[in-house]
Amino acid sequence: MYKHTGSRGSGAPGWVLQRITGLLLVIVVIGHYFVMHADPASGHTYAAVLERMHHPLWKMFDLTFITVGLWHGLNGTWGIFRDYKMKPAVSLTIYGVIILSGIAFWVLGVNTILSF
Amino acid sequence: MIKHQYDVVIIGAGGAGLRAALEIPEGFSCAVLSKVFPTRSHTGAAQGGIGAALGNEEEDSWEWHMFDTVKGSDYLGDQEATEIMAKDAIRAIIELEHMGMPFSRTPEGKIAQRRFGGHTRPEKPDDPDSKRVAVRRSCYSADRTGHVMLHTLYENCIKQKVHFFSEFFVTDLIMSGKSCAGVVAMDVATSEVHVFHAKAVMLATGGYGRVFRITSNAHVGTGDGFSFVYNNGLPLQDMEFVQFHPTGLWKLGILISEAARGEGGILLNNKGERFMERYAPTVKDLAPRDMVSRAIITEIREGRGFKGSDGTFYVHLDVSHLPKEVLNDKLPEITGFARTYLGVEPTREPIPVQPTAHYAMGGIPTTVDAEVTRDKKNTKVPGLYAAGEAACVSVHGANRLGTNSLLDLIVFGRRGGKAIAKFIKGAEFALLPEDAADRTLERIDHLMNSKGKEKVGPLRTELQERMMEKVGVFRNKKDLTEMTSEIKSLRERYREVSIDDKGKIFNTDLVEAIELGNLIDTAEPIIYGALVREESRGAHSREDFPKRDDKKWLKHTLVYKTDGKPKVDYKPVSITRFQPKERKY
Amino acid sequence: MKVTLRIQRYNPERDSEPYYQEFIVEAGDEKERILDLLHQVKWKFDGTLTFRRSCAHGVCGSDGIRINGRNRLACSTLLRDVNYRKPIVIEPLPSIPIIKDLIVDMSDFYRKYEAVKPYMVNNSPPPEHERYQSNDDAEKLFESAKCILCACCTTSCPSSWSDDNYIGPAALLKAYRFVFDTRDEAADERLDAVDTPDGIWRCHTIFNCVEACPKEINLTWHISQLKKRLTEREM
Amino acid sequence: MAYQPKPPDGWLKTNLRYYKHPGSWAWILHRITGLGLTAYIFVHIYALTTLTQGPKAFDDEMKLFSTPVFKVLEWLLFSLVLYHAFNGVRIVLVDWANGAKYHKKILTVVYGLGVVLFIGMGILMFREPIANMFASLK
Ligand SMILES: Cc1cc2nc3c(=O)[nH]c(=O)nc-3n(C[C@H](O)[C@H](O)[C@H](O)COP(=O)(O)OP(=O)(O)OC[C@H]3O[C@@H](n4cnc5c(N)ncnc54)[C@H](O)[C@@H]3O)c2cc1C
Ligand code: HEM
Ligand code: SF4
Ligand code: F3S
Ligand code: FES
Repeated sequence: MYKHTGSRGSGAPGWVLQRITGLLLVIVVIGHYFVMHADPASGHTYAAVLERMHHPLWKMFDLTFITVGLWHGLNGTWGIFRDYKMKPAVSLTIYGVIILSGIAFWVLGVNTILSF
Repeated sequence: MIKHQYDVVIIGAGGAGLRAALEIPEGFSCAVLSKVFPTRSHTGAAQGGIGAALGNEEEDSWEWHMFDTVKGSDYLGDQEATEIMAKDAIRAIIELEHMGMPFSRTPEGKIAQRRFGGHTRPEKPDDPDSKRVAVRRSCYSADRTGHVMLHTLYENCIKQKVHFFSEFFVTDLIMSGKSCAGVVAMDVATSEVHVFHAKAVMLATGGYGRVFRITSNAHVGTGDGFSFVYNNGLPLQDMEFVQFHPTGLWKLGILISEAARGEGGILLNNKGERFMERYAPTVKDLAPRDMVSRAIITEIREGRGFKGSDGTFYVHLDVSHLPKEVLNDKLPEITGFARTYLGVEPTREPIPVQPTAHYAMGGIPTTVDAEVTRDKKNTKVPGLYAAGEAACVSVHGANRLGTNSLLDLIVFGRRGGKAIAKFIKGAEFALLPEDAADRTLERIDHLMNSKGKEKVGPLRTELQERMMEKVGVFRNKKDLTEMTSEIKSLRERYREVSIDDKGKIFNTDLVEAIELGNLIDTAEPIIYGALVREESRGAHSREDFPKRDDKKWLKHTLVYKTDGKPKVDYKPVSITRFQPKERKY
Repeated sequence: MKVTLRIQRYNPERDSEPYYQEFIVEAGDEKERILDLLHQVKWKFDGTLTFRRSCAHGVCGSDGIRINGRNRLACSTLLRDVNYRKPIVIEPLPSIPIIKDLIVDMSDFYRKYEAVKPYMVNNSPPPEHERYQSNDDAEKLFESAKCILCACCTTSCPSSWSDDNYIGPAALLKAYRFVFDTRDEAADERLDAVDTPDGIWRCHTIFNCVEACPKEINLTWHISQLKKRLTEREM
Repeated sequence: MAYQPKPPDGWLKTNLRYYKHPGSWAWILHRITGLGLTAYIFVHIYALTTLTQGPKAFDDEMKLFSTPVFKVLEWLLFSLVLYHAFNGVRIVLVDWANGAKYHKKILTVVYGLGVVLFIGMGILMFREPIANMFASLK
């Protein structure tokens, strides 16, 4: 048997969360898309973005998007990697990269949103 | 050559072998050998059900069950054994249920039961002599009863950590003087020969359907167990009684369970007549198998069958009038077979059927505790046991009733297991002869090096076709006599068999060649038994002796192998409760 | 009617790599079983062709093989189920070690089956009669109890291809068979056995198993019931 | 055992060679789109950091993203989102709502709805060029 990287507990919470975040994302992502493209300006000019960003609800929306999206995407990615047999060192590295890059980009994104 | 020592070696992981294995107590070693992975054993093919007078659906009693079995056996079944089986049936089924077997259920949550051929009760329960009508006695799980039973038993063996040797092909028994000291087997994966030294050996190797061309039996049903016993100078009992099941799929022999008729299906000839009304006016299509098979062949012979594309004949089994739910819920598997293999839609069209070689009533003679006996005085062979289809207790006599075989497996498999458990506590290992494996090694060596011109496939087909023609549903002296010389010549030609595969790994070519030898060994006592028995009883129907003859023939036959013509001896039938009467339905 | 079989051959005593060999066989009509054609090859042309089989009508589970790229039983696949005008490609089950020709090493498959404790556990003293169970409860088990352990499903699952430790749909189905039996008392142990990194969560509802199952068992549905039961327990 | 069984082909080869029905395609696409979207989210977050560098930096960048090529790419990206989202819902239905019994029907709906929304989004995104096109026809 090879050793696993990651949680040794039940896989259930992660699995459920992946689905819940997915469902949340349906609303958030598609909503995001329509907002950005219903009026071409809204997503593509500094002024429009600025105006939206001053609204706390939109801030919340974007924060949710980043958090949920990153978690879902990276948990999903890790889920993919775990489907393949890897040497412990390889899997540990990948796991580390996923977690660190997740945190890094989350900080980056949050920083952008909160800078308004 | 690799040697093993086990207190118990069980050959065969069908219902009988597995049930016996469950009785071997902790602290004793037990090996179960099977030439196929356990759940691939033929018990898994059984469809219709397993009989017991639970009385869950309507009033029933073990005595009625016993009576039906004795009558079904055409009074050749030993009544002592039959009584044990009918009584123990109820406990045995409940036990299966407790082991986890998933049964179909009644609305109250009890095990559901349905009608089956030959199972009856007196119309007025208080008057045992009143007219008999069909009774719901067959416990079932849709039409996969054998499948779930086999799996349940195997699962319980895993739970008990029974030690299996899967894909080990047993080739011979080891006799040490008058007792059995073990078996010789070949590991199919490597062709390595193993010697299993044991205090007790049980043969649960199943039937020999593949002796015949049209059969419901698996390809591995090659009668190996019969051949081991026969070749070691021990007798085989009542081998002439071969059950032809009336409703095999035309050409293929795949079984359409009696459950189809139990649920209301009917047989029709080419005039659209429900011909069973003429042969068995009271129970009609639910008459016992031997009668229905004869009726079908008679209809065909008298020109009322259907002619198929290849010139062979069949009759129709019609279930199209049954409600869709019945077909889908109670008979899903067999309606599937008709669809898959013949392209017939049973909800609309009748299914073409013909009799198919199905079950061995005869076999290795045993006591009611599955101990193998060697003569008409029932002298036991120490250390050797047999159960299941390979054995002849005999509860089925001249004709087995549907659902009684699965029952036989778990009742006598268990009794055998218990008897072994008792035996091994006191017994020592019999001396293992030096030359135990020699016969096997020679046989393998001969086949691997033979340059003869005979091939397994064609030779086997020839045997199967001749047996079907001459030792089938109807028999007569002329055919049987011809067959005795046929079998001799087949045996000679078998010596000239060569095989293509000379390798060691998974040499199924070699396995099939050895199996062909076993088939020939098994066919011989069938032919000789049929030739000497000059009467018609149950499944054995002689055109030249169409009547049952209780004066001369209410006895079992025992056939022994000799260098020349096999020797035949006779054994009395145990009759306790029911005196022979004419068998009418 | 002539039909060409293109069979993957491999004899460990002779070959270092599997290769393909073509045989032209004679089929009566399009209702012939692939198994009968394989027998024809073995009995007429080449006795070294090696495969498992027993019942010949889809109830024993011996002869799971890959026919034209998908897992099926040789005995339940008729000519009319495949395109027989082109050579019919016959190979052993994928992603499982090959012993010889069409025979694969099933030991790992059986080990996973045993891992879910495939037997009923009920330590309360049994009643004198059967344990009652409603017909509805019984029928919940029937589909899963149909399984003949042919391995067509597990070896068709992409998750098993990428991770041979994945417990696989057949074992999960077996877990369902007992977890949902009202008479059983060991559901928790079985749920533990499947709730591992190589366990049930590696199932991504790909449905290859359902497509492959010769007994038409909807494995994915059964697995989904198990997942639900597990999440209810865990959360 | 005296011999070694032949190890099976690797996952990629097996995957390429095995028969594929709609369900297995759905999974392959879900995987690819999932990975694609995750990669995109990274790029997206990084690209938007220009917001912190003032209006000019951002608007310059947006000029690039407003070119027709990028617009079309964005539209195509939407197909990934749609596919992954709807198929994700299908997976959830399979997991939680007996969807395993009619997953193929759901799949048809998924594809159907996806195509409709994709075209709808296209019209929305390109309504100006489309309107212009029709105007020039007059
Ligand atoms: C299609 C069909 C339907 C049936 N339906 C019913 C029914 O509804 N009700 C009913 O009561 N009966 C039914 N029967 C009859 C019943 O199923 C069989 O008689 C019974 O299952 C035989 O069981 P067994 O344990 O004796 O042998 P099997 O189940 O045949 O098992 C034989 C075992 O012996 C092993 N073996 C054989 N030879 C060797 C060897 N040389 N070396 C090693 N191992 C060996 C095999 O591997 C196998 O494990 C049916 C039979 C058939 C064919
Ligand atoms: C829009 C709504 C979305 C829904 C409903 C959704 C749903 C799901 C679900 C249910 C899974 C689990 C699949 C499985 O376990 O087999 C999943 C996997 C995944 N998702 Fe999403 N998702 C959505 C959006 C996104 C987005 C925006 C991203 C990118 C950031 C993403 C990336 C992933 C990845 C990488 C996987 C792993 C794929 C796999 O396991 O094969 N998803 N998604
Ligand atoms: S679930 Fe179906 S495919 Fe899988 S092992 Fe059982 S019968 Fe075979
Ligand atoms: S193919 Fe595999 S991923 Fe799940 S649905 Fe079947 S087990
Ligand atoms: S030979 Fe039994 S399933 Fe095909």
